[in-house]
Amino acid sequence: MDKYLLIPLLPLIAFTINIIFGKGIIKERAHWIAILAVLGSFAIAVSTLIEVLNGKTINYDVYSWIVSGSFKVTVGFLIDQLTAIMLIVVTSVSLLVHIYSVGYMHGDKGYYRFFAYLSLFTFSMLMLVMGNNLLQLYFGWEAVGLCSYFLIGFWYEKKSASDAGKKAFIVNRFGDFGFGIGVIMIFLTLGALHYTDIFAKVGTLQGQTINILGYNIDLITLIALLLFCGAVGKSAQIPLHVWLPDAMEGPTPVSALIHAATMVTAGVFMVARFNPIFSLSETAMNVVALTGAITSLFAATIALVQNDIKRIVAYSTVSQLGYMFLACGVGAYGAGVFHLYTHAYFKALLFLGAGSVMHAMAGELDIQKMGGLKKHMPVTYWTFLIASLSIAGIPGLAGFFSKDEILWLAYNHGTIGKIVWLMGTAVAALTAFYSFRIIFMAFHGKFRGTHEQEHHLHESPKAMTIPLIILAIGAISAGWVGIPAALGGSNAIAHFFEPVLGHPHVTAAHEEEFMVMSISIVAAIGGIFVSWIFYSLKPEIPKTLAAKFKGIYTTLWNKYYVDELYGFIIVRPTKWIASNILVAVTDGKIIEGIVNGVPQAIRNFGERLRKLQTGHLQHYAVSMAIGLFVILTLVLIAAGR
Amino acid sequence: MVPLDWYIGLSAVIFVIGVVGFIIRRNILIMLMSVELMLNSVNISLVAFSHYLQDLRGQIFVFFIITVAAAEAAIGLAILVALFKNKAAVHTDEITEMKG
Amino acid sequence: MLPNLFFGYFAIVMVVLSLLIITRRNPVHSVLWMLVLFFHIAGLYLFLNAEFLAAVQVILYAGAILVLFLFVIMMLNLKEEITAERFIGEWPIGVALGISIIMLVYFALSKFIQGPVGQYTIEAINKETHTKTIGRVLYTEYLFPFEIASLILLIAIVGAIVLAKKRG
Amino acid sequence: MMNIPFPDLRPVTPEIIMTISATVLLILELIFKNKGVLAFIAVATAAVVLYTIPSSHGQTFGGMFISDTYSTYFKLIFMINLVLTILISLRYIQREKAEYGEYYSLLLFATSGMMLMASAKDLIILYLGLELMALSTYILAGIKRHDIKSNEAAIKYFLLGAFSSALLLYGISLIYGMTTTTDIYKIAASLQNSSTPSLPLLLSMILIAAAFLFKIAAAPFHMWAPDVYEGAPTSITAFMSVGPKAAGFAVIGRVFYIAFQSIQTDWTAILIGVAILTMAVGNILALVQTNIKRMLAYSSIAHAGYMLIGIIPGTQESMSAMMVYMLIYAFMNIGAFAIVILLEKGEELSDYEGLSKSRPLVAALMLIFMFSLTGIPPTAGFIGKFNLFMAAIKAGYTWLVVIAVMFSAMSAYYYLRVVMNMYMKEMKEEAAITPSPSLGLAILITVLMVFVIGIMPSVVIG
Repeated sequence: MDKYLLIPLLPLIAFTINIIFGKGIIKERAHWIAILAVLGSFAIAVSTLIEVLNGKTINYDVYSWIVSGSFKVTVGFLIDQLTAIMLIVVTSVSLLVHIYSVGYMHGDKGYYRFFAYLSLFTFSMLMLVMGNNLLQLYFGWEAVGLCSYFLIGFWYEKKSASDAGKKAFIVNRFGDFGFGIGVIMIFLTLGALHYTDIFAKVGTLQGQTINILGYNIDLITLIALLLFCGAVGKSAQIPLHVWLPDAMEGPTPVSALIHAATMVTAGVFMVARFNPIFSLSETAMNVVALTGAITSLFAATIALVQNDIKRIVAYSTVSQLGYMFLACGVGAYGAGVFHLYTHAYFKALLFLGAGSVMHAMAGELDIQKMGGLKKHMPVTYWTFLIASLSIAGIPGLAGFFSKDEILWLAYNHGTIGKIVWLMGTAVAALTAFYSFRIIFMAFHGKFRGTHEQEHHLHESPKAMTIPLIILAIGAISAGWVGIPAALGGSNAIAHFFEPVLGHPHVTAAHEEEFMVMSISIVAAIGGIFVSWIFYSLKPEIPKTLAAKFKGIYTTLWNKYYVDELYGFIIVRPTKWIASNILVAVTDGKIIEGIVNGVPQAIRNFGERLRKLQTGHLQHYAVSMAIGLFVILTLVLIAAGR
Repeated sequence: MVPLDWYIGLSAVIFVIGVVGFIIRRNILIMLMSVELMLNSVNISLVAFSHYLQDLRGQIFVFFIITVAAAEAAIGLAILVALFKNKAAVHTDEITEMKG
Repeated sequence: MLPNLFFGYFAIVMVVLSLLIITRRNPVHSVLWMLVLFFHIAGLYLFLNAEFLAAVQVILYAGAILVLFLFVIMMLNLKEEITAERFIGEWPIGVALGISIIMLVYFALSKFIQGPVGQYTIEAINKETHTKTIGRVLYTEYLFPFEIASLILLIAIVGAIVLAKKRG
Repeated sequence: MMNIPFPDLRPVTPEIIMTISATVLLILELIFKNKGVLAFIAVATAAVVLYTIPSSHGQTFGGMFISDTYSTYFKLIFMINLVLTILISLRYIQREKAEYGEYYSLLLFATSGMMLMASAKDLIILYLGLELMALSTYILAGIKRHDIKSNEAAIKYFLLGAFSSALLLYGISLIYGMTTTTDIYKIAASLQNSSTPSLPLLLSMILIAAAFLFKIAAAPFHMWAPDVYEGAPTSITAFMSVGPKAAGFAVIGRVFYIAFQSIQTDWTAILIGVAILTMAVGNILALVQTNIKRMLAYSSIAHAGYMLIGIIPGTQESMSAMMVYMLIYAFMNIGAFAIVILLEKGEELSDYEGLSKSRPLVAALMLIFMFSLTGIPPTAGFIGKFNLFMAAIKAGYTWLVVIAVMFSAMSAYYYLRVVMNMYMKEMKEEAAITPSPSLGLAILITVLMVFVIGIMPSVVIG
């Protein structure tokens, strides 16, 4: 069998086995199947990466499902440099999260179901990144969304969890709607669904416009923005970011895998994959860059004041995703994907560390009730610290290289680039600050929780700490493939990506690069320092500041009131229309009015029609005779004329 | 010689009488007889065609139709007997358990 | 002229008998009128040089099928049957439908053109006798349908046993 | 004495094996107390017949019988139908106390009838095959003879069936009078010369069409179907909803395309009207049902409507799309009935409430069949519909396809209501099931085929 096919197939097989036999035969052994499958995928992914490193790219159709003219629905794989890296990210993080879950989900009554869903998610994500055509991308896109919905609402008895699942699903609908239209438009204008065909033909669209409501809109810009809509939804960018923090209601391994390392980065992957389209439209690029920069800054400021450990990390994810889009928007797709890759490790590590803390604290999430955890759970502490240093951008760690690459390339990208560079640097300082706020509040100082909790504090089991350690190694070293020339490296990853993603040509001198680098290092260290003063040295300062700048504080605390805003401008009017206008129209039957109105009308008709079926034999015979009579009359009249 | 059209007309009239009988009678037995009437009208026309077309196929067909009619009557009456054992009903409007 | 008169008699009697069959209140009367009708049909077959079929008509229809009907009628409660409603409520619709259909059929069949003439002329059949000709054709050309017909009779027996026989 | 050569029996070998086995079963029924043996023999017969079908191509009996790729394909469907029906019947007829040995014999006879219909080149064979099938099915529908519903189903099916075959005979007699032949191909040749369609020809075509449309349960000749499907034993309902329908389509294809080629525009117009009406009636009335067998009956009416869309354009592609649809329909429909049989109490829609809680696997299987019947990818039902509609669009019947798609969307409402009942409603009581190895095998085969065809359509297309 084809080895590339095995990569997604193994998790699918694991899913099938677990979902069918999980409840009866397998039960608590469900993780073995899932872990072995994803381990196999990982091994093949590594060997594939080696092949790609040796200059091989794979692009073929595995299977043609439906072929009808130019409408070809196929399953095919395109494995180039971009996909190879994504495969490593997805399979390695997934593998570690699987192992971690053995400890974390131990004793849960849906144990087998959880592993089945994880496998299904891994399969969908692999299909998404490996696809060589748009429909497969779309399939993977929807499938990961569905898995995310299942996993967020995994503890469906908990109302907040099932609500969060629904919210994620509905918010993503908005983005996917645009994405779907984008896919259809590509097929209609280019008549192709395979990437290679699309990219070969996309040049012909240049300069074409489409008339919408009297405005002439550049076709490529429109397509690019429609695709970006999908990315905004999936990668939780403004204004569709609201679902991601709520998604933390799901089990923590899910947050680490889906809502930090893999699924949410699908938007970045998609923009990078479609770089030949995006690069043709400057408007679209600017929109991407600004959306990314604004989201990044916006989410970072919210993260400053939150107290829920998972929420802080979630906003940090939104912020870092903004970074990646920022990179794509300035044409530095390679840097964006590089950041995606390093981010996967340190962010997964942060989530899993948070999960480990939660495990010890019996589900407590509020960092104000923690403190001094360092001595109780050293492994968690040290790995969490490494991740924080990495995300803060301390030189030598993974986060530093990727973040620096983005900032440097942004700096060199004209006016827009300078603006987003400034914002990015500010975000770097804020990131360092809020990351270390967790470190100082949760791990240092005195324990502030209940006695019972203190008594219960312990380091997590091996199944959980070993993935932490492995991820910590990743958080340190993942960036070493991208040491820039200015620091004596070769920036191997940028050259690796160049055939697929291109590389912006930068002529500026190394001195200038050192300057940019120093500024971000200063920002990072400054952030950490301020955090140390605020939360370790003089803990009263934050309270005074919060009291002094009450307006800003509450705004940030309430996440800029975005949820409330949506509640005000979307949910409330909808409800108002529903309860006032529709009730008036439909006599208090809102749901019947909208959803069941037409079916109800048909049903009523059916009920009447049903009366004709009297059960009386003669009536059936009469109906046959009438049918015969009518047909005879019509045909004979038509022929007799 | 009698024109072929006369036979066709006779057969058509008896056929339609059979149809009407089938449609309007409540008694299942009479409905069955009406079906026999329809089959016989077909037989008449087939034999007439056979005669006028100087071809035996029609008569052979009639032979088979009579065979099938016998089988049909046997099975139909058997079903009726089975029904009658459960519910003493021979009228179609009494067997409307299933409808809608 | 004489054949036409002969046909006219048969035609009128057969139509009247048919009408009687479908309108009689007592099923026994219907069966008896049907018996008369079958004899007339047999007569018509003779008239059309189909002696064998005429015999089969009498033996099978009159002798077997109608007797079967009579057996079943014996199960009915005839007293109640005679007082019960004969027709369904909507019978005028049925009759109107019948009249319309016969008009349409008449309209269509008025343009009837018969097909090409075959090889079995009356003389040819008479030379070999009708029964023998039929038998020969049936066992050679129509052997296959003949076998199928035998299967149909077999399942009729099976069906009657399955449905009507008393079993534990 | 004339010397008559013995007819070539090779083309009819499958039918001969089938009928001999059916007859032998009647005798064995007296010997074996365990009726499972009979079922096994019946399945083995089907396997042997399936093996002999491909090598049986040719004509025989003076060209009355033809075995070609067309008939082969339909015979394949009949065999699938037969085997699956036997598998789902075994335990069920025990449970329903209708375990007569004749049951299997009659199934084989009915299937022989269908095979004869698919292979008939002569209208006499067609008629006799149809009667062989119909008479066996009447008995099977009424085989639960102590059950009033079964009696009622049988009597309704029988009377209306006899009525429709009388219509068929009248049509055939007129055709015979016009052409002096009953051979389908010779009829075509004889009618080729006339430039304008004659009224008697149209009349006979309509009468024949009415009888065939009755067999496939197309409106307005469909009204027997819901009552008969509801009343008949469920295994027989599954059998009837596929076999006679496929046989009906087989003869429609052959008789209309060949014998009535000269009046194609006329019968196409009729079939378009009938198809639309059939889809409308089937889908609208299925919406309001509370009995699942009845709902599936209306759904089968609706599916007949879709399949008529394959007949209408008359292209090679659309015909084969119709045949593929029939095959797919056989799997998904019998699969759904198998689940109905599996449940001890499964005839009412309310019996499915909360099934996912008490019997998650059964619920999941039912969900797959409902998805497939709706036509949701990646199930076979989607492939069937896609293929059928594409063929019709290519032949220029886009507007008809639009109507069909609308009705098909409507069908989601009632199929998914079963799913809703299973997954969204609270469980009332633990659902009892009567599993058996054979029933499990039938469900396994159907669900596998639903997925295999859905994922690899090339196994059936092309």
